Amino acid sequence: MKTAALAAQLLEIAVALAAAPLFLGWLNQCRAWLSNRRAPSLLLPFRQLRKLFHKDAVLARNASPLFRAAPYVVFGTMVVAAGIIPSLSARLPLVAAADAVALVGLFATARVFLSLAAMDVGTAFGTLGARREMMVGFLAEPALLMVIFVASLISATTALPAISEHLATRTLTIDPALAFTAVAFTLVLLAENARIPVDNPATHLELTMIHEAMLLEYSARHLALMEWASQLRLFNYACIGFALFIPWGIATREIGPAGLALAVPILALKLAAAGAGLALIETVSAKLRILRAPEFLATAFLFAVLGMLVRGLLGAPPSP
Amino acid sequence: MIELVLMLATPAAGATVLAFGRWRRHAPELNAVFSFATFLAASALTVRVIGQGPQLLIGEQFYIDPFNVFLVALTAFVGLTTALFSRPYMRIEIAHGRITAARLRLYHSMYQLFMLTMLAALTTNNMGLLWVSLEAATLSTVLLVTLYRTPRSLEAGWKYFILCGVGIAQALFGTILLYFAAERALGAEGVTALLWTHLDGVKSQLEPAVLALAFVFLLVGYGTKAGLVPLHSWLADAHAEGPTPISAVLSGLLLNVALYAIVRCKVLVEGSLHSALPSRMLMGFGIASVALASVLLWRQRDIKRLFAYSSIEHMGLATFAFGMGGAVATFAALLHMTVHSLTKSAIFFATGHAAQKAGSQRMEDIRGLVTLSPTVGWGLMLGTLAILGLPPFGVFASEFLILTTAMREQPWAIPILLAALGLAFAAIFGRVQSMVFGETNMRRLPHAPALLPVFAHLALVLLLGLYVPPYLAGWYEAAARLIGGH
Amino acid sequence: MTDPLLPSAAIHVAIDRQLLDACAALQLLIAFAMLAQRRIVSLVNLLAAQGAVLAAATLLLAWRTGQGHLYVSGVLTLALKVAFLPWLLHRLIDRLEVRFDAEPALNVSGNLLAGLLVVVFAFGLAQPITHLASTAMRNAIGIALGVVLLAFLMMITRRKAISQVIGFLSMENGLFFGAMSATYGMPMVVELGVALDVLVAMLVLGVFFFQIREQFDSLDLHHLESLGERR
Amino acid sequence: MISSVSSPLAACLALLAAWLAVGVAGLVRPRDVRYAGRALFLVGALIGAALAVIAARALLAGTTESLVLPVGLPDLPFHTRLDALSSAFLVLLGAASAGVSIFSAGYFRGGETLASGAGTAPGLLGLQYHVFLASMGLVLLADDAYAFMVAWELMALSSYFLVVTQHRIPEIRGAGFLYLLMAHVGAISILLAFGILQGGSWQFTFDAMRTAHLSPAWAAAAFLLALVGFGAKAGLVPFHVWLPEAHPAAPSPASALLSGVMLKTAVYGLLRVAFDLLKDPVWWWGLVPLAAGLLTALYGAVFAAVQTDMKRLLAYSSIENVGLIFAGIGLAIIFLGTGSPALAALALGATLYHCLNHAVMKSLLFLSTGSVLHATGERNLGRLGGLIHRMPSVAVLSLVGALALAGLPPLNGFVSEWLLLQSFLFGGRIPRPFVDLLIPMGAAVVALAAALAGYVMVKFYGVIFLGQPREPSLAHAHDCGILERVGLGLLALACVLLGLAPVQVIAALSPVTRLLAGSALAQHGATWWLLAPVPMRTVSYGPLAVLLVGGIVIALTVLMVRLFYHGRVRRARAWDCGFGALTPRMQDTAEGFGQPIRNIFQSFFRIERELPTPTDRQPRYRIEIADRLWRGLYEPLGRAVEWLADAVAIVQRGRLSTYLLYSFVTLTLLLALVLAA
Repeated sequence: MKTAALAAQLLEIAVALAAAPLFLGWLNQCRAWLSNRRAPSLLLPFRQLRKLFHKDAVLARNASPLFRAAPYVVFGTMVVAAGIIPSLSARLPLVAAADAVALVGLFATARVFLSLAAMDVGTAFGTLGARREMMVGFLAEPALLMVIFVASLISATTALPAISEHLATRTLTIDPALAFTAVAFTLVLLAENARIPVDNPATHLELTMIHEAMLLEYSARHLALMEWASQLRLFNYACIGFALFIPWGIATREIGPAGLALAVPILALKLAAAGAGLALIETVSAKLRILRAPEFLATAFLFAVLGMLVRGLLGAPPSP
Repeated sequence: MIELVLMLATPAAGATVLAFGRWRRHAPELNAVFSFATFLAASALTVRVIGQGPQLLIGEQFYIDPFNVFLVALTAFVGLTTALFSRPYMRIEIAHGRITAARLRLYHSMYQLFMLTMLAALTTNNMGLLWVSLEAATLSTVLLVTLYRTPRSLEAGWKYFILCGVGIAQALFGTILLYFAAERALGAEGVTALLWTHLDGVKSQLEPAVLALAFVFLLVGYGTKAGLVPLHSWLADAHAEGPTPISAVLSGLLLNVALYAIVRCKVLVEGSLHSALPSRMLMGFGIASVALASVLLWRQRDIKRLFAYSSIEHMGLATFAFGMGGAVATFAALLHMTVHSLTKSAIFFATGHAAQKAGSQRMEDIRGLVTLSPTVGWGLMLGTLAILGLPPFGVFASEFLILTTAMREQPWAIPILLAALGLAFAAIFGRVQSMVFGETNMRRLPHAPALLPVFAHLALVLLLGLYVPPYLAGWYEAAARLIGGH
Repeated sequence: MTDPLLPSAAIHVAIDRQLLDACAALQLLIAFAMLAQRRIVSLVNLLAAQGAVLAAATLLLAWRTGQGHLYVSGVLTLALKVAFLPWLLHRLIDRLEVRFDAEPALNVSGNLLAGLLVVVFAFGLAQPITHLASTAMRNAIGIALGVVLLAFLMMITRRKAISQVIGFLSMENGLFFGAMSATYGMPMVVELGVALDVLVAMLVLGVFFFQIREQFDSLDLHHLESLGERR
Repeated sequence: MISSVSSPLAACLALLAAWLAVGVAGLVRPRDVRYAGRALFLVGALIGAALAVIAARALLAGTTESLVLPVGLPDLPFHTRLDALSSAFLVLLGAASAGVSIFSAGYFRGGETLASGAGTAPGLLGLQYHVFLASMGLVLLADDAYAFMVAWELMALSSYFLVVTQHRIPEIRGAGFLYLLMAHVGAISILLAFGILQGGSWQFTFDAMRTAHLSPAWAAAAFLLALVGFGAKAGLVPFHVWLPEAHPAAPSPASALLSGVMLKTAVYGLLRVAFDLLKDPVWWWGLVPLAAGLLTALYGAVFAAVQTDMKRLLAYSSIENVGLIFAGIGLAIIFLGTGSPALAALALGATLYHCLNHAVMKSLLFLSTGSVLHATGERNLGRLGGLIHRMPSVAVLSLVGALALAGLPPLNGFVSEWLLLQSFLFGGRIPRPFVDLLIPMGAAVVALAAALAGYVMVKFYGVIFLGQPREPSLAHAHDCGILERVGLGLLALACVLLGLAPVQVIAALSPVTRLLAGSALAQHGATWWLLAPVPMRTVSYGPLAVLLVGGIVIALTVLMVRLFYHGRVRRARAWDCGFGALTPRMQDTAEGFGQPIRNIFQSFFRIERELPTPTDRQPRYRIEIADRLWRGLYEPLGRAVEWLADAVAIVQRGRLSTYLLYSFVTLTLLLALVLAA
């Protein structure tokens, strides 16, 4: 039994590690198609990672140990998060170690280390990127927490698996609170993962870039880890979204090969859909001025709070 | 008996010797010696009273009971420490050329005379003699206030003389009325009719209508000397312009004695009137003093004026407490009188040397005491903190008791008192801090300042804040029973 | 208590009473006169007159009641208040060359009006207690109080140091008169003490005058208004 | 030896006395650094450790005992009492002070204190320092109003002297004055609260107050007065103005004690009054500290983000944390008042836990700023940078503190914030309409404040330790001495342990919650590594597991990268984007880093800018950020007082006849009064 649980846990992590680059690749493909471009291969992210790992690392002369350690920390944090979020099964040993709030904390840790590393070398762009990243972060984090709070008010817990179980097993009802929070979550996801309209992963234009600016000093394996970590972050956010809003299909019963066998394809389906959706949003929306980013996130925060208010006013929606 | 005679005779002898003696050189030491002898006699007397209880001496003309005995001890003690302090202080004044040797002689003899008058006022049993000695106290200090002969000091002295003279005249009328009432009750055996003990015995038979009038006159009269608002106008000027040792004894002792006289009268009047009128008057004066003083503190430029107003404030507090009456409040008032006179005189000692170092009494001229002469600086700082009622100093203890009693007895007064205390704190501390700390501009003094008195006083105040010795507490409680009335 | 005058003949009683009451009236009159008087020299004379009336009343009482200490205080008053103090004042006035000084701005009519009110007030105060007195001139208590308050008023209105002092002394007279009328004077010890104080006070004042004079070469009080709480 | 004393209370008092003795001993040879500055502080550290140990044992043993000392007023001698609450805070005091004292032993070798010529001698400093410690201890042990007030004011006084150590700087004098004034005003308010609390018995022992019966109105008044008094000490908005002035002014160890420990005594006082003396608080009382706390938290965080002086920044962050703590207290009162002690226990647990955490991490950071100050003589963030190369040990240790203060798992800061958020989420269950709607909103504010704390810490750490040195002088910066390292290390260790062993800490704290809220902090689904204090929920948090797995993953990653690829590293110049000369001045300054916050929260500040124009000969940029509350609340107050003084001074014009008139009028009025009566 224990071994099975452990195996499932490892499987989930492995799936996450594999699926994260694929998800990004898929996202980019969709974007290319939507903008009538020839799409790159789905495996392009993998190739890039391999290439980077092979290269020799170049470090700035005044880079401190913190600079070298950061990629590993960020990557490790993201992997742990991936292990905690119930993407395949809700009955894993690690999920007890951190509820949704702790999860947000983990993301914050990653962000802080990323920013510190960016400030380490002391170039203009590094600090600029760190500042902007922290700005986005300190606005997005409360919004994300609010989203989770709404869900936890509905299901009386802040543990993700419990939430998704509760939402999955209850009779299907239209819950305006959840709808509002879903919107909020989407906005947060875009912001946190450096997607348009907040940031543009495909540009190095100093006026606009956030995430890329922080990675300018990184190269080779360090860069690879950073990239992988950010792909994992996107994947994790997606999984959180699934757990909160489309929880069906996550193996909630006893862990068995059957449940997992069913869970994997469902997850793939969800990811495909989500990727398409994100791509659509990114294509139709334009990059915001960096100064407008706060307003964007304030909107997200507002939506989440509205959700909470609605929840408080209407109470639990009537279940037939 | 013998202790009393010694206690009164020593300063009298001192006055004459220092006035006509030939020892110019050692006059300051001689002054201290006489004060020390007085102190010894006073302590002997105190011990006697502790041992044998209240004493009626010299044909009942003198009476020492728990109420005045600790004031006697306190007066003698502060008199001694002030003499010690004035020894180097006056030498420095001469060195700075502010006074001449001849005036120093006047100073010393008048100082002893002043001591005599106050001790007499405290110990006498005869309300008439009480008046006489208080008037004499005024007269003996007037020339001390004008010792420097500067225009300002002359003005201060003149105001002091006129206001206190007029005030004390009212007190005389009050005394007459008291005698008038007493004669009816005691029969016209002239001399004894003004003896407090006798009056106290028959106070319930004294004619209320007369005593009420008498109390008003006595209150206005002695209240003027105690510096109760609105009779206080002389106080700040006199304190600021006289030599510092005199400021110290005026503020530390004379005010106490005047308040003592008022309380003695209050006991009689309340016994006869059976109405809250006297208490109300005292409370009114008290509140007025506290409020006005705490506000006027904000206008002060001169360091000695500053602390003079603080004296008004604290006398007001004590008066208010006496007005509230009751065991606890009276206890607190007595404690407050004690700690105030100790602390305030200590502050004036420190202030005096500070002013000498800066060559000015204006506060913006005094800077960074603690850097050049830490003892003076810390003395001033600690004394100020003590007078502002910060624990663990004794002032906090008495204020704690007064405030908590007021919460129960006179809640209406609480906002005024607290606001006043807050204002006073901000006003005084803000100014003292910038005098004690910061860059310094002080000069060295020709003679080493005597700071033993400062720290001796502060140590006592500290002790009283943390631990009131049982026998002292016993005195206070006995006195409180004596005065407290209800 | 019985009136000590009763045993003697009724006719005398009347005369004594009349005389004493006359003294009281005179006191009041003189007080008013001082309130209205501008010139310092005349003020001194008025003071002397007041002292004289006081002394007369005291001696009269002493003679009638035969209380020994009243003689003493009568003589004391005579010596101090009629002889010595006026002489001293005159001397000072000469030495200080203020013989022709006068109160510049003195609103006489206003003062007299205020004085009138004060006296009425004083009588009102004394009224309830006079009947308690056992003395020959109990009605004078109110007058004495009035004199004291009038002197107070005078001190308030004067702008010259000397006239203020004169006001102070006339207040002392009023007090003695009060003591006399209420209780045939105070106990001897006190009387002596008070007299001593007054004497010393005068000497101190003498010193004062010269100090002030040498500082400001004038005895106007407006020189003495620099202290106080103004910026 | 001491721990063998039968009564823990007596032992604690003895230790406090020992602190006093140490302080006095410093006066023997005040200017001898080796003796007064080093040996004595080490002894003080030992005493602190002993105090922590004894208090901890008392806490676990659940000791409650009281003792009457033979000092104090004749009819009100000092009463002292040791119960769970005071033991918990004594542990805090002892532990934090131990670390700080060891650091100080190395720190007070002159420098910051003696550099300014005749600055305060180390002996005198030691006296003030240890009196400060002892008085804080007495505050925690006092069991009657008089003893409490004495200790309280003594605490303010001694700390004031520490604040004005560098009294030659006018700003510091001003800060000290403001500090003592606010402390005094607060004390007056507390005194009033006690005056009400005795409830007609006129006994000022706490026992009497416990048994006193108050009408609801009076009880509320007492609570609010206490809130004002203790809030003024803790830096609750709007009484916070003194804190960012005073805390930075003190020498760093003193700042550490002020922020780390003294603020907690205020928390202790409020807990004592609200839960112990007023036995059953009314629920709506809680709304006040809750609202004020949330406002304070946001206020502090926002202001911290725009500071340019590293110690001011920390001071504002203290304000933020105080806000969180008070919010927790308010929440606990609400829960207790609405009859759910279990939840109240949860909120209280969060509060107490946060007190402990903040004590250690804030002390740690203040001490590290001290080391930086010693090494560089700079406290302006705009002139620091790149110190991680020059002073690695300080950098590493303060990284722990910074991460903890940023509230990141698996360190301690996160645990208490997690607990606080959990308890906030129960606000929806309160059986009071509308309030149940508002309180979860509060969670939003808490989240915002926490996130801002992260921002602030990145700014703090990044600008000081990372990047390139902004001034050439920084090249001479040196790492701190061994004693400092030990002190910092201990505190950092405490941060880690408090973060990793929450279950044990909660268990230790539950006697306190049982005392205050009548309900222990239950551990649901008990495993030793899984914190699950929330009733009827499957919520849990296992920092150890997170750390473990994370560690494993990282290790594996490193291993694999090395295994499959290589560890080759080349050093080169930082890439300048082809721009050319890349100077340190191109990094963000502190202002620059705070700029987004400044834009977003503009309405909080009063900003004075001085922007260069294109035609300027020497273009310079100056910006000053001021507190609106100061301009809006305190300055008018001061002006009002001055105006009053001027108005009243008219009565004192120096005219003798006027004075005589006063006497005359007084006399006549009183006579008339008598006549009427």
